[in-house]
Amino acid sequence: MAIFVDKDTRVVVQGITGRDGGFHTREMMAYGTRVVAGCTPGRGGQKFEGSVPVFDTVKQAVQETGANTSVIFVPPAGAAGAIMEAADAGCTLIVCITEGVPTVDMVKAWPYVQEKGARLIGPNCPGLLAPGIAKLGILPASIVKEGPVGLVSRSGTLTYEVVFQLTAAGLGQTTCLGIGGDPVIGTNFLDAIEAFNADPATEAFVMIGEIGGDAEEKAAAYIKAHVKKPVVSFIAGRTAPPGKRMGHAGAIVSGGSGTAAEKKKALEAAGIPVADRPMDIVPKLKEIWKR
Amino acid sequence: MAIFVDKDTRVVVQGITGRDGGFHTREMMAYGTRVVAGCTPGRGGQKFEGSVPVFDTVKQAVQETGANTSVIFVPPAGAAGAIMEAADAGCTLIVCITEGVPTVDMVKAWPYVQEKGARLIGPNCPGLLAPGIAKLGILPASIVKEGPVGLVSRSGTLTYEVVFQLTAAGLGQTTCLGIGGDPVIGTNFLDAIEAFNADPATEAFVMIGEIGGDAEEKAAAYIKAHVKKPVVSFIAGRTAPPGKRMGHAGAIVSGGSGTAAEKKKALEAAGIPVADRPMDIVPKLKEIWKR
Amino acid sequence: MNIHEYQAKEIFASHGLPVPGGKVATTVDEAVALANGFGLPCMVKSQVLTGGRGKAGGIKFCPTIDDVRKHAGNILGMDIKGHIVRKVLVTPAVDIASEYYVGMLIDRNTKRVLLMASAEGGVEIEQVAKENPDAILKQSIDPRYGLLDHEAMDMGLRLCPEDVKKARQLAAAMQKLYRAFVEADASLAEINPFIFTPDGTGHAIDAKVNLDDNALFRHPGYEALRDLEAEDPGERAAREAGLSFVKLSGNVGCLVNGAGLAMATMDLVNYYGGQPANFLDIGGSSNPEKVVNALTIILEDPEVKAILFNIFGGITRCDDVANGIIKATQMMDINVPIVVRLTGTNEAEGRALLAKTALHPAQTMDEAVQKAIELAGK
Amino acid sequence: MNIHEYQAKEIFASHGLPVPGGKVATTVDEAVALANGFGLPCMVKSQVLTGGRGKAGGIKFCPTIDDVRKHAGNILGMDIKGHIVRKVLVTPAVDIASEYYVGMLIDRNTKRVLLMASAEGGVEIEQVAKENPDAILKQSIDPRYGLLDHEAMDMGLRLCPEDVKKARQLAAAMQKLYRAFVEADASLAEINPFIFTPDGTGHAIDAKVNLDDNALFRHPGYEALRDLEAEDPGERAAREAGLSFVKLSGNVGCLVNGAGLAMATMDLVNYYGGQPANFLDIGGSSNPEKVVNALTIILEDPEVKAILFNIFGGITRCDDVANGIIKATQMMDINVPIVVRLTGTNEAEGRALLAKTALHPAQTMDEAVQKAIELAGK
Repeated sequence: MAIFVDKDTRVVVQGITGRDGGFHTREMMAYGTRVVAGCTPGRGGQKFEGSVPVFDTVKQAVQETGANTSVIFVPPAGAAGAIMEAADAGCTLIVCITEGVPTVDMVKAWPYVQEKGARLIGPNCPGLLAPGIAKLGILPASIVKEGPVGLVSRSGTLTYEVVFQLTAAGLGQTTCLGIGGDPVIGTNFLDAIEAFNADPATEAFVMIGEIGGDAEEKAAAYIKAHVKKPVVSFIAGRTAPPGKRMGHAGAIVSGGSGTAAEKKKALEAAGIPVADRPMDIVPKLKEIWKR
Repeated sequence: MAIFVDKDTRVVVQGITGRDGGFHTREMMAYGTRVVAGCTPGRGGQKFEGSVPVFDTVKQAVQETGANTSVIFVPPAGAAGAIMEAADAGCTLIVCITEGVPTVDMVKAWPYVQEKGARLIGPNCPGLLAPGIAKLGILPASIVKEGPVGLVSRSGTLTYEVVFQLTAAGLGQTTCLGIGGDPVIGTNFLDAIEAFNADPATEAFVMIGEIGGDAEEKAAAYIKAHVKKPVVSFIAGRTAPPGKRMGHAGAIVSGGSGTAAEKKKALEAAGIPVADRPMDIVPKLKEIWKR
Repeated sequence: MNIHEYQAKEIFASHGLPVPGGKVATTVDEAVALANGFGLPCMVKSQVLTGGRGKAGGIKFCPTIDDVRKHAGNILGMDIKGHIVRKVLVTPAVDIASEYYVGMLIDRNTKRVLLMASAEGGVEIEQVAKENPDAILKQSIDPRYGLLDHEAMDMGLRLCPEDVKKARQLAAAMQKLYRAFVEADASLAEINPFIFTPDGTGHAIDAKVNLDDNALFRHPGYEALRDLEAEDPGERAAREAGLSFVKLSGNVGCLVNGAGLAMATMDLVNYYGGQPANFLDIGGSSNPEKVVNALTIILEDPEVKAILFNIFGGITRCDDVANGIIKATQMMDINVPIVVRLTGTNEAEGRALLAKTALHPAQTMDEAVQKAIELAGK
Repeated sequence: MNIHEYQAKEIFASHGLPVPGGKVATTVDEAVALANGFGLPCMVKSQVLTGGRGKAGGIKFCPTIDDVRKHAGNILGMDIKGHIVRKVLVTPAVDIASEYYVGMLIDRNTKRVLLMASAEGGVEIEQVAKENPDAILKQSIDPRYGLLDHEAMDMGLRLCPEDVKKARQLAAAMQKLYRAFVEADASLAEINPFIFTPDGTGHAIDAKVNLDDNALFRHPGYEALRDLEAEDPGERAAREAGLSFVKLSGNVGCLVNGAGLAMATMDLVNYYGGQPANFLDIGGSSNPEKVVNALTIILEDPEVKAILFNIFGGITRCDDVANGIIKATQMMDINVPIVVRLTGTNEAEGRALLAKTALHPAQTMDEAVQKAIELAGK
């Protein structure tokens, strides 16, 4: 079991003929993900890797192949449009990997995605990897392992670092989910935590936050009120100077709020251990998790 | 019984301090309509006619007086905004009398009204008069009479003419409804006919159409399929030249469609008698109506 | 309000649509000077507010300056369906490899703007709609989101499946046309045809825009687009007086309060074998000045042999209306018979006032119409 | 991207917001000439990308030309929180009867633009938020409809219940600010204060706009708004090289792939008692040129005593990354120790390559960080 995906996940890749889209589609297929279609306007009728049909529009891809999930690798200028196209075509899960999407575009796309009833992950995220089930995005398959731990993170490689440590410690994962580092993202910590809490296969989970916004504080309040499963957290950016964007568009301490210290305080007040170092996450999890 | 209104209808008049708004509010009150509030920005705290409190916003009016219905007399530039304000404040029935509202404004306001769950009548309409219950708008109270006939019309004075003849023939009305002559209106023939069909007090009804659009054709198809009550129709504009707007923004034969002849044909094909002259409406109704 | 092709193209150009250069000439010499400026070949296109200009010989391709001189000379002053050509648009000619129709209008049923497009460009869309309705693609535009990238691109690809670059140009043109439609408060906007040259570049080579009269108040500049010369003098005077008036060809002048009742009155004149001279809605007021304006406009028409007032006094009282009509007729020198039908509030008082005048009173619409036809025939 | 007050005002003015005239001077003589042009009294306002200019003496009221000369002289070259004043805005002074705050930002929770306004204008909104949060009115803006008339008017009336004309001006300003925000792709837009003069006319007398870096590609003109002089040279070089870099004050230069891991690396340096010299995300590539650029930027800082690579090879293979680092270091003349931590795909191969070089390998983040701190301290 996993969150958001299952064995019926049928993927259309938007931007499959691009360099990154093509590379990661091969990786997804190599992991066994059912990539049933690609979409690039003007490339309709071609085959990707000799087997995956490419369509001009997502609507065609959905109609012809029964795709229900889109993974998006299109350039930033068209990314929000691609999200809306996927939602309009009936995809119920949309994972947007694209980095650098204008925020105003996401503000416009969000109510559309909601009206169409789709779940959006990202943009500017590594996507999701449910070991043994499906890989949607760019998370490296080599570091994951099937198991009972859920992981949700605003980051990319920091997530890999933590997954690597979990796997090394023998703690496999139900789903590793990168929700992205932009100010406006689809699925947020709260949504992911609700899903992990409801997923019977997930016995414990890890939340990797960072500076900016108050999503971690909101998650803490939710966990305190609703979650009985063991949770450990880590917050990146304790030493980030205020007013500076730390790579991710959303990672910024502004007007004195969104600091790592505030987040740590809120999490600890909710009874969630916060690791000081990435290497402390696994030990802390083992400490509170009576298996 | 009537459609769209009942004894719980509590009215806020937007634009109550204007000349037309004030005049017709007095007329509505004289008929016994429960006008509980007025709204004109900057006039909050005043009293209309010494008794009706005026508020700056519809939200305040609704909160303070329990108004659930708005009648709008504001100038065209602000009319669509006033409709949205009323819908946002929780009014479930909004009657917009204002003539000359830009169509693009109505196109924008419509989904908003729908999302808020309100019913809109108009704009550019005389409103509705349910004899013995309430008068919302500018239909003259002197010509109506309580009774079993429903009347719906795109016109103003032509409606009065027909109501006058019904009343003179002893046929009182459940509700007289003017839906307005603009291309984009809230409640249309179909909505009104559904309501008349469902209203136990309405035993028969009259539909007064005119050139432009295909609302009469759509209504005809609905009546044929769903309505057992006697219906008579009249269509104005048989002699209107094509391409010319006949007063109402929506009354225009364009590209050869929207003609009175087409509408008459569709109505008659659905078994609905179409009167050639306004004075033929009452006799035709009596002819098919076995009371 | 209908505007000319060259004016519609100015609106399109301001929204980034690819419109070929062009300027308007009112004389042959101006047209020749413009053609010399733009270079040859060029088009000379009559600017009249009606369709079918091409069929009528009002649009000509000019490979030489002599052609410009000849065709501009023929076209200026030409009568196209009753419209006299007073201006020609001189515009560079482009080679046409393919033609498309792209148009938008208000869809009453969805209460939205409807985009229509067809690969059968250059012919009237009504004709395509009749002969080959499946050739017209449609997209209803949600006003909350506008025409979305994928909606426009889907249309573009369906119109032009073999060439994604052309599909993109069509999609971009549709999105720009939508912005132009909304921002200009149009009720209709058409590019017919949108063409591609052999090198694959798209151009909007013809343009039609109708503007929403109700929205002119927020576009003060658009009043200058009105072609006063092309307007019927009566309709112009009525518009300036705030009256809703349409000129017809009969002899019974009609003054009615309310548009629906005014149409029904015309229809009834026709029903009884008469010919209405006009549609006129004088509105709800009993203001004598408005009645004077309305009568002046109607009496400008020498065909009018009788005048018919059909007034339903609802909120307005009939005695007030009667006084307004009496005052107005006293202020003027009128030598056609006037029939007045007044019904509604204070009907008896109104008729009593009329009884003291030379006006012919009537009680019902039918009586009034029959009387007016009879008087017009004398 | 942060822009100056005068640039923000240009954006505001183009959206119809009532901004007083004003121009920028870089010398005292220019300031005097501008003041003579605008007339007295006027304001001389430092243009630096930080708040608190008033408190620092960077904004002065000038009743006379002598004042302009004196204050412009003092302000030009002034250091405000580390920002050197190179430009002053000279703008007519207006009498202030009342002041309001109006601002918009992206609300991550609602995923919408949030309008905030307060009758406590002229002070920093963060201060109001702390001391008197109820004084801040908020309106979440539905992007499908924009800021609606009644929403803006409701805010205007709550800010200014005693004067509907002022409420209307505030409402109009909010609606224009929203259009400016969306069309300019802002991430923050503030008018602080929006003032009324004693005669009741509203003016946006201060302006702050942050632009969304992700959207600069569709505003080619905005690149010219960037104040290159105000930018840290390293951050500027990094931006031009497509790298995400923030200068800090420590001595351990950090090169990390991924923003989250880069922050975590900085934090770990700090945890072990060291001081990171920077934040730098070199991204997922193993391109030696990118590594050269990154190293060049870091080594410009004379404080840097050791360099720490922390690379998690996920999709990118560690041997590729190692080769990239080796090539880059060979192309340069580097005399500080370099610690390289490589983990992930092909980790062993990567470390084998490094073993043949003078680079200090490390297996875990903790080991690498501790080693880098130790080497920096030598």
